[in-house]
Amino acid sequence: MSPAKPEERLAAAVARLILDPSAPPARHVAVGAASPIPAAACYLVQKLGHPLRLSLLARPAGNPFTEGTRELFDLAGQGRLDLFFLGGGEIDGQANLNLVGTGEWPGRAVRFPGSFGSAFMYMMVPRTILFREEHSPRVLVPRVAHVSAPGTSPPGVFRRGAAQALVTGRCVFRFDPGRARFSLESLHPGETVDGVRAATGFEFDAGGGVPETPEPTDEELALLRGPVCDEMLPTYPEFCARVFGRKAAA
Amino acid sequence: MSPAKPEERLAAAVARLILDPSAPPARHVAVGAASPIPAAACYLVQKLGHPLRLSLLARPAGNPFTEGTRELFDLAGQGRLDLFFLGGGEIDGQANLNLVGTGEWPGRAVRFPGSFGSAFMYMMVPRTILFREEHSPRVLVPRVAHVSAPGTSPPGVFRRGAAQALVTGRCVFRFDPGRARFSLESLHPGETVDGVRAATGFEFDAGGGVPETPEPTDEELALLRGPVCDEMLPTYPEFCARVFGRKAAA
Amino acid sequence: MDPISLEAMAAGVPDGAMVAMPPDNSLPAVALAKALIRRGARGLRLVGVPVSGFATDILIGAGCVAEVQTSAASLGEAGFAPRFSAAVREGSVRVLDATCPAIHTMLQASEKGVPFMPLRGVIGSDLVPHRPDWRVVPNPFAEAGEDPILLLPALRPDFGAFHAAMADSHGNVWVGRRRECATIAHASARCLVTVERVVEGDFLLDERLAPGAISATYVTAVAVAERGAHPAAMLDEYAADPAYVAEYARMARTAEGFRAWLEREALNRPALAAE
Amino acid sequence: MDPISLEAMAAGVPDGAMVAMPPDNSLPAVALAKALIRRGARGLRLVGVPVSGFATDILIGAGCVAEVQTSAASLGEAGFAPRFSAAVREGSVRVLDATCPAIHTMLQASEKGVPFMPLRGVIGSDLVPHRPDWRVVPNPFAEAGEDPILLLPALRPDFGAFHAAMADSHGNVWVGRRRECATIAHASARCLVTVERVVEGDFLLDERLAPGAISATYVTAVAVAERGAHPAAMLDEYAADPAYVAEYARMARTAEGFRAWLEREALNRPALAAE
Repeated sequence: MSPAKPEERLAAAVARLILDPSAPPARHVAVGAASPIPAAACYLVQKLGHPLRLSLLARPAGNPFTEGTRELFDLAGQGRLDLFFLGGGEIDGQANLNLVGTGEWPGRAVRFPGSFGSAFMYMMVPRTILFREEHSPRVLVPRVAHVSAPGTSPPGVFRRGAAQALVTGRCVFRFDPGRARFSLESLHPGETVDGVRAATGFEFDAGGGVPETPEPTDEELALLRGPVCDEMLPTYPEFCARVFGRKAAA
Repeated sequence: MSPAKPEERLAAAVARLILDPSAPPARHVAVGAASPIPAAACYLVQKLGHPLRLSLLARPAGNPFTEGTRELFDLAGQGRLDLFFLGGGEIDGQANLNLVGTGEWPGRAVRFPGSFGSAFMYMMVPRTILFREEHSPRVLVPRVAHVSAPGTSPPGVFRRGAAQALVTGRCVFRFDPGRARFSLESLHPGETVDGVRAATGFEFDAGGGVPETPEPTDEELALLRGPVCDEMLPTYPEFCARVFGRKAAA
Repeated sequence: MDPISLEAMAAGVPDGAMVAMPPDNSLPAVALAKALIRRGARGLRLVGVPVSGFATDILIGAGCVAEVQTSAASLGEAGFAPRFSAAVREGSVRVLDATCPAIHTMLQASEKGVPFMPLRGVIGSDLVPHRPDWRVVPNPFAEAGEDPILLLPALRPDFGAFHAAMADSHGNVWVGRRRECATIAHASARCLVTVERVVEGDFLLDERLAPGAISATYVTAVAVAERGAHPAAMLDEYAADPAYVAEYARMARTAEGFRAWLEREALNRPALAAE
Repeated sequence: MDPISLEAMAAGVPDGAMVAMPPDNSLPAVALAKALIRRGARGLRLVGVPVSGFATDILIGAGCVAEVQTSAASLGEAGFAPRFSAAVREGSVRVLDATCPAIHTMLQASEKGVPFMPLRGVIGSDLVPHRPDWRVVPNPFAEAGEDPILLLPALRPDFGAFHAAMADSHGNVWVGRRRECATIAHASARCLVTVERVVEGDFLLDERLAPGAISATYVTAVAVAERGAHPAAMLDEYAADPAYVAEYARMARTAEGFRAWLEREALNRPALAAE
């Protein structure tokens, strides 16, 4: 088995978070359009033999929804969606997400695409895994310029859950919604606590001896490169070609 | 042309009310399941050459709705439905409708089926034609035992319209929502003002020389017995057999 | 998702459960209602979406029902629902009267995951004072004056139950344009679907079938019940059976007549698929 | 209902109109957007349902747009929407930011004929203070405490516009599972539908086609525009054209590049059906 690529390591790390027995159960997960690594993680969980209903919003055929786009949000509103993935142009130390932009509202300096469903999904789904490959002070900021979706809510505001973790190209952070603070859970190969601190705009906790993010097992790598890639090919052809070296059949 | 049957006369009278130029325009009319005479009136209006979109709720094929039963009510909510028909187990002189029952709520003496959509449709549709063949003090009461749908609403309560008229087996009443009172518009053949007063539990106005309800014209009768009956056969086979002497093809 | 038997499906509905059902023009699960009668269900709280028909009347007659929330109960052409009417007269069933769009709205609120939803109209109807769970409030968006508007609470039945044309290998079911069944499925905690047949494949992969499908996400169990909507119609597959309903209406005028009908048509005749 | 030409359809949209459009994954009326550019539309207020894509970006670039209400604007794989981003930077277009379920909810309120509808979540987002038309109120059904909840006003666009697979002889259109197009049609005062083709018959008479159809009741006009959703996909009939979008994204990085693209792809190339 050739060594894991960074994308494969991230997918395996996300899969472990999905399977975390201390988190609320994940029976139904939805994955947005621009998220090949979270999608790979979900398929990996399935191929490892765990039952998981996966609603892949970008899947051109077999989209599970028959009531139009609103059905995803209704599903979350009903409490039927257990886990969702979110990112952000900016993410801060309280897990607030900015998908709007920087500078004067609505993003006069740099405009990001917009909030999508984040302001709703982040609060209605019991678990969110934050995922952003770019790990830089530009993205991980002390305080987001604008809040698309708040990381925590005051008591009395209806909210079903919060971020479980933030996975970046350098590390995995756990989020504690009670303290509204991240702590470093594991470092990807080659990363150091000091290096991560330098690349992170927000403060976070780091105990002694932060472990390295586990490498994918041979079984996981074989699944990723085989049946997971098979599932992903129609939806993420470029990703499969780049990471797994596979092209869709003509 | 053989003489008009009572059902044909009623259908023609309702058609004239639909076409009343002094009333808000009727471009889209919906007719409930148990209303063959109002349905015949609507088809007659169409066959007379007037454009009229007709949503026949009981039509087994060609039901216009594709979002389920709620679409009729949404359509009315949007203001896209111009005219609806309602009846009632009791109707009073203020045009209040009782579809619930008599005696202690919810109808411990006589239970009617229930309010259906009346509490909404009566207020959301610009025009309602009340239709009830039985004209007796049992049905036309001074005050309904229970209000399924109010005939008028106080200022400030959102309401798009009210009853235009009440058509019974004996006569046509006009309704004036400003005064919340019926007035006798025409008497069917053989009826008198005194006879109608005796059969009506509520008070109403009657000017001098109340005219007779016009007989259907030969053209109207020909349309009713021909193309109108053709349209109605699949939905109202018993009505067509009884009134027009026609049976559906096997 | 493997189909279960009709009797197993009925056994999974506990006494006292709130069950939402479509009426006779919209794929009622009549075979399931008969199975519930055979299992001796008690204390059911039925919701007519938005009205009630044949299935509700036989469940009431068989003593399975404690409460009916509905906008009307009727056998259509065959007239008033006889066992419902008798139960109201006797006060043996609690009736929560509503109006059609209010039932839809309460289910839509549940579908959307909000605690309430507004509805125009209805104000001035005696339905409102008899529904202490309904509120009339000033419209917060009114520019001038009070503009009262009705707010309806979300209704989340324990079970939704209806009869679909077919299920596929994945447990997706196909109801065509009867989309109120989808609302029932979305709004209910669990959803029981009887079907005419199970077919191979995946409705959601077929652009022609997907619009009339309900995803297995919402479906708790599927049971095969051929002609499971009878005497109601099944889309274009079979027509309604008005003679059967008329005979029922005649026999069910009395408690004894109903009992005889029940013996013949439900108790001694389990559905084929359940044997 | 006889189809009209694409140019006549575009001519019927007055300057300043509010137009609701689905995004690139849901049958956008791209050919109509190009026709609106050719007719020199000005001051349009676009609503992305619930987000905006290619059609919105080209309309902004061509100077047709005064306001965009949307939950996001993006070209998907091809990245940020370049003319949208430039317009935000320059402040030349008013942006009303929303979040996807809020757009759906505002249209559902209009569909239902109510002045507002509630939505969970969103509280604590900076979207709320930037939307003075949104209200946060105490949940009237809360048993204890305030339980703040967001109320969203009904949104009734002047026009809805999308591209359907086909229309029938009666003006019914078929969009399959893309039911957000139905919400757009129901919520908008008028609805313009481009189609690949017009077919004989009546979708509403066919139990298989009816669930994916939208009744002519809601359709103001139909125009034939073959490949009218291109470069977006059209259900299973044609795939998206990512190369076309990528080239657009490249050229539209600058105003000059966009101009050149527009000359080539919209101004000098009216749709076949319009000739």
